[in-house]
Amino acid sequence: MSTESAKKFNMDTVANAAITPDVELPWAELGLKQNEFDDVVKVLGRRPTAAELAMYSVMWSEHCSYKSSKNHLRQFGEKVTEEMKKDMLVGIGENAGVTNLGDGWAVTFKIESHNSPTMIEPYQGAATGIGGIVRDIISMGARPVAVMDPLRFGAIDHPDTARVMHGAVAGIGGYGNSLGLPNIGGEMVFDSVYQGNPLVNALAVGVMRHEDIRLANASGKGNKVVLFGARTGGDGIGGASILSSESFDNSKPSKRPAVQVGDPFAEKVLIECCLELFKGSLVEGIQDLGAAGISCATSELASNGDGGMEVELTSVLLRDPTLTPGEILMSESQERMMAVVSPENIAAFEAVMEKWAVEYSWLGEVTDTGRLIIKWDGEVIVDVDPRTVAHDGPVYDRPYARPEWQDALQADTFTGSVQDAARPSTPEELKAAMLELVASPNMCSKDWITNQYDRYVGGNTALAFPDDAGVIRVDEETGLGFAVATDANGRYTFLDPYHGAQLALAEAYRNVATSGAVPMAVSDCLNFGSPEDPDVMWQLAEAIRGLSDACMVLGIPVTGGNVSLYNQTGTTPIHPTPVVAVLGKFDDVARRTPSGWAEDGQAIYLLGT
Amino acid sequence: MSETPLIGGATLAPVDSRLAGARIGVVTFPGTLDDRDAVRAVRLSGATAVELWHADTELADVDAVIIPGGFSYGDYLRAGAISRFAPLMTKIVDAANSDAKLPVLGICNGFQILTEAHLLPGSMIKNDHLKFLCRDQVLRVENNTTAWTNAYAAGEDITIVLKNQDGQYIADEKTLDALEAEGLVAFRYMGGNPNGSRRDIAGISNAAGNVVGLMPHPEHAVEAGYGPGHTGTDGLGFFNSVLNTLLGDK
Amino acid sequence: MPRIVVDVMLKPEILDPQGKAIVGALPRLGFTAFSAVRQGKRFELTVDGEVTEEILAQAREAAETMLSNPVIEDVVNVEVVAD
Amino acid sequence: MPRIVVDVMLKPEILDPQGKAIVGALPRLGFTAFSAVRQGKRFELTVDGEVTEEILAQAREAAETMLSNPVIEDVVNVEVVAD
Ligand SMILES: Nc1ncnc2c1ncn2[C@@H]1O[C@H](COP(=O)(O)OP(=O)(O)O)[C@@H](O)[C@H]1O
Repeated sequence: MSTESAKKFNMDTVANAAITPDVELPWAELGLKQNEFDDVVKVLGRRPTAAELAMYSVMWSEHCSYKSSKNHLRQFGEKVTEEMKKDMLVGIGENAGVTNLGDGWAVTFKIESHNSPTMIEPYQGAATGIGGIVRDIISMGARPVAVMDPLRFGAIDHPDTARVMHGAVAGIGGYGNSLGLPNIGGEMVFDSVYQGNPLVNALAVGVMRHEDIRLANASGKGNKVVLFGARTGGDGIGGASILSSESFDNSKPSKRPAVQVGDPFAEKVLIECCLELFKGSLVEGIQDLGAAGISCATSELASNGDGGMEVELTSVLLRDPTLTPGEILMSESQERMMAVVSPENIAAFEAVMEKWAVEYSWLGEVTDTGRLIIKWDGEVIVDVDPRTVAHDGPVYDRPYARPEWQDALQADTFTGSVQDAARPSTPEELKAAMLELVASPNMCSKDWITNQYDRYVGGNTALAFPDDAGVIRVDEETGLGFAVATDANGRYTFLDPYHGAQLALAEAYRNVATSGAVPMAVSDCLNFGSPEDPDVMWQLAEAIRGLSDACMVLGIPVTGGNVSLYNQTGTTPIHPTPVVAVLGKFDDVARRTPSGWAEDGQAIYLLGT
Repeated sequence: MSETPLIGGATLAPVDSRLAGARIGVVTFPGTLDDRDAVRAVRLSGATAVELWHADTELADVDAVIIPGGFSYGDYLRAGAISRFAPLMTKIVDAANSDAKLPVLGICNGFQILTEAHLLPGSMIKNDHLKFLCRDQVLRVENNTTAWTNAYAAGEDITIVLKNQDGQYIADEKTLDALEAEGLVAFRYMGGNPNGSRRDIAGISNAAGNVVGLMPHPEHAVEAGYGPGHTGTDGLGFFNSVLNTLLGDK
Repeated sequence: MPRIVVDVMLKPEILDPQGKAIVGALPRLGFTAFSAVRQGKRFELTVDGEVTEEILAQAREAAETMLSNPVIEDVVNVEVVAD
Repeated sequence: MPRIVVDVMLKPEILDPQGKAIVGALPRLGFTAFSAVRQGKRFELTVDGEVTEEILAQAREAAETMLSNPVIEDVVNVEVVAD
């Protein structure tokens, strides 16, 4: 189709790469290290083409490959017993974990970060964070039913905090409300350590029948690969214009936006459209497009499948016709999905697209070659083993050590409510301390935020703010449902990463339990500074060790999560902030317990130590 | 600790074949969000919910229509602006204006669509505080003679859910005066105006009383445990009202 | 490619909440010269090829029927910009 | 009273969901002449008295710093309209 635009580039084909081994490639600008680039050359047995370089550079980034955390994250998979796994239908590794709710129902949930996009453009950064996590949930075959948003901002009186916070909250509301997903909880912490690195974590929950679970894999030779949803634009590839080296003519690449603008309406339509596809069993495999866009979707679908895949990149519908192949492969344009459809379902698939007025294009098909082949106007520009892109990225054993200052930090005790004051002793002092506490930005009412979120849509919200956990009914007949709570305490974790992470888990676990649910599964978002700093790496290693140990003790598995590193300004990292989400189950949500006193005269007990 | 569940199950209204015979259409546009809630509300009232799609060209013999809330077409351009041109909307407008006076209820985005379609006067602009606002909202029933309000007492206060960003009702003074004079203000906000709406107007009706639009959401207040204050079911009156109308009880 | 610009503003008698917020915020940033602000919409419609009278008429009609709501808004401008 | 008009559009490379929805809806109403639509903002700033160079400079600065979000938007026009 777009052979016209195809001609505009003088392609760096695989054939060309084979005969021009010495062409300089901008691997460093794309974030690859020398050893990583050397690995790419070794894997391919030749230099990568510009398009291949684009794919490896995004897929081997920290964000997509978990290269610094992988060795530690293994513990989540290792420290589990058979008993812990009994309700786990899909574990770590897929887009989101799936837990058995009973009666043929399953629930999937996951938490992710959208921290740095929010710093740059708070509204859109936070909004697209919701959009991204919701697509993860859809791609499991589920109907998304709720979202949550643990947030961390800088000091409440810093001038930039208002910009970030107002924008982020409006963006989360703007996107989530438009999707018809009740927001059932979150957190809000102000602390100057997050001034330059606010944390916007987004959690989504979805439900499905067991038979509807979908996995991201491309199987069955001859099945067709389709891209649907929004058109592909230059979003999120700001740095990739250096890939202009892949076109050897003089036409300057157009400006590439550094931020993405979300289109919640497009995503809402995409949700309904996907659910209709699932209902008709019209897709064999499906994958959302998030960071790393088509690079990620094609390589993951292909490497999780049993064969290979061949696609024609000029078939991708573009918003910006000047995009180069590498840019198309890297684009992070929102609101897109990729699916594998068997030939007999093509007509039915297209009918669903037409009904919802969703654009789509057929890109290629599943093969049995074991290779991922991407062509540009018939010329091969990518020819790789998809596993090497999606799964066999670099893994680092980064050095870590307990910081020298940790002892001093722990020895620095805090004595009173007002800094440097003594412990309150008189009733008046106690009262003043109490008032100071409840009025503090981190303890006060969160209404300003929660009033901007729709908690009623769907008609199944049994608990939301100000309760300790959000509770959603899944089945109207039986009252089957779930509870979710998220918690984290950066200051505790800074003082003691091992126990701090455990405290976060324990708090979320308690919040779910006190709502009346039985805790079942954990998802976590590990927000840390640079893994190249041994102090930070120690915090990360300790937090993961603590969390995985505590999961063993509590008997609930981690089913998925996300790691967000490099949250630091200069050499100053944020406090280590592992946000932990716990999911629990209700046989009947009618039995859920709201927090707060319900009636006069009830007795008050304090339980525990 | 009492053993009583704190919230009830999805208790259906007593089965009454006359009620079940009433077919209430619920329209879905791309971007509609509260259609499933509206369907549930219809079901809980005992009537039969009929799902309608914006691109349909027939009204499927429904006896009444609900245009539910949401962000049809993302609220892009203006809330309701694009939906108003849907094929089904032409049918709905004709049927509402016909002698049969099809009862039509527009909730939130549905209200916005009805004003864009000129079935109801005035329009909605951004809330005066410019933010999305979700809260439990007390309304006074000002007119209990419409197809959708006759189950309430005149002057009754009800609590349902308010949630919107473009909820500020505006119209010129002449229109507002006429609405007041003819008793077409159906609901007024109590306990503080949440969005700057002129004269605290939360909902209005047409002169015939068959078309009603309001910003707050009765369909989110029909089942104990899932509505305002964990117990509120004040929204059920809307659906009972239209059944009264259809069955000729009022 | 030529574009047709359509400008739509809220009718003068309607209070504009966004404009009001802006006029309140401007002085805080030192912009003290403005006594009122109104926020409206600007649409750019791209035409492939020449803008004929017929196309301009289409734009005018679209402006009145869809791009604006005559109950609250005025179309203040419809013009061709070439570039 | 003189007014200064400020026009702000999303940068061309940024997705405009509203424009996209509008261009999809126009043909359904028979408006088939337009291949793309972008929706932006038009601000009218009222000045009490004469529009001096200094006031125009204020408007330009306000346009860049407050009326537009330079990360995603461009100020495409700042001009005085008298009426
Ligand atoms: N960013 C947010 N988004 C949604 N809900 C939030 C957010 N922040 C706080 N909440 C909700 O507000 C309520 C009070 O929060 P918080 O004071 O953190 O509770 P607690 O201290 O009891 O854990 C909870 O229901 C929580 O889920």
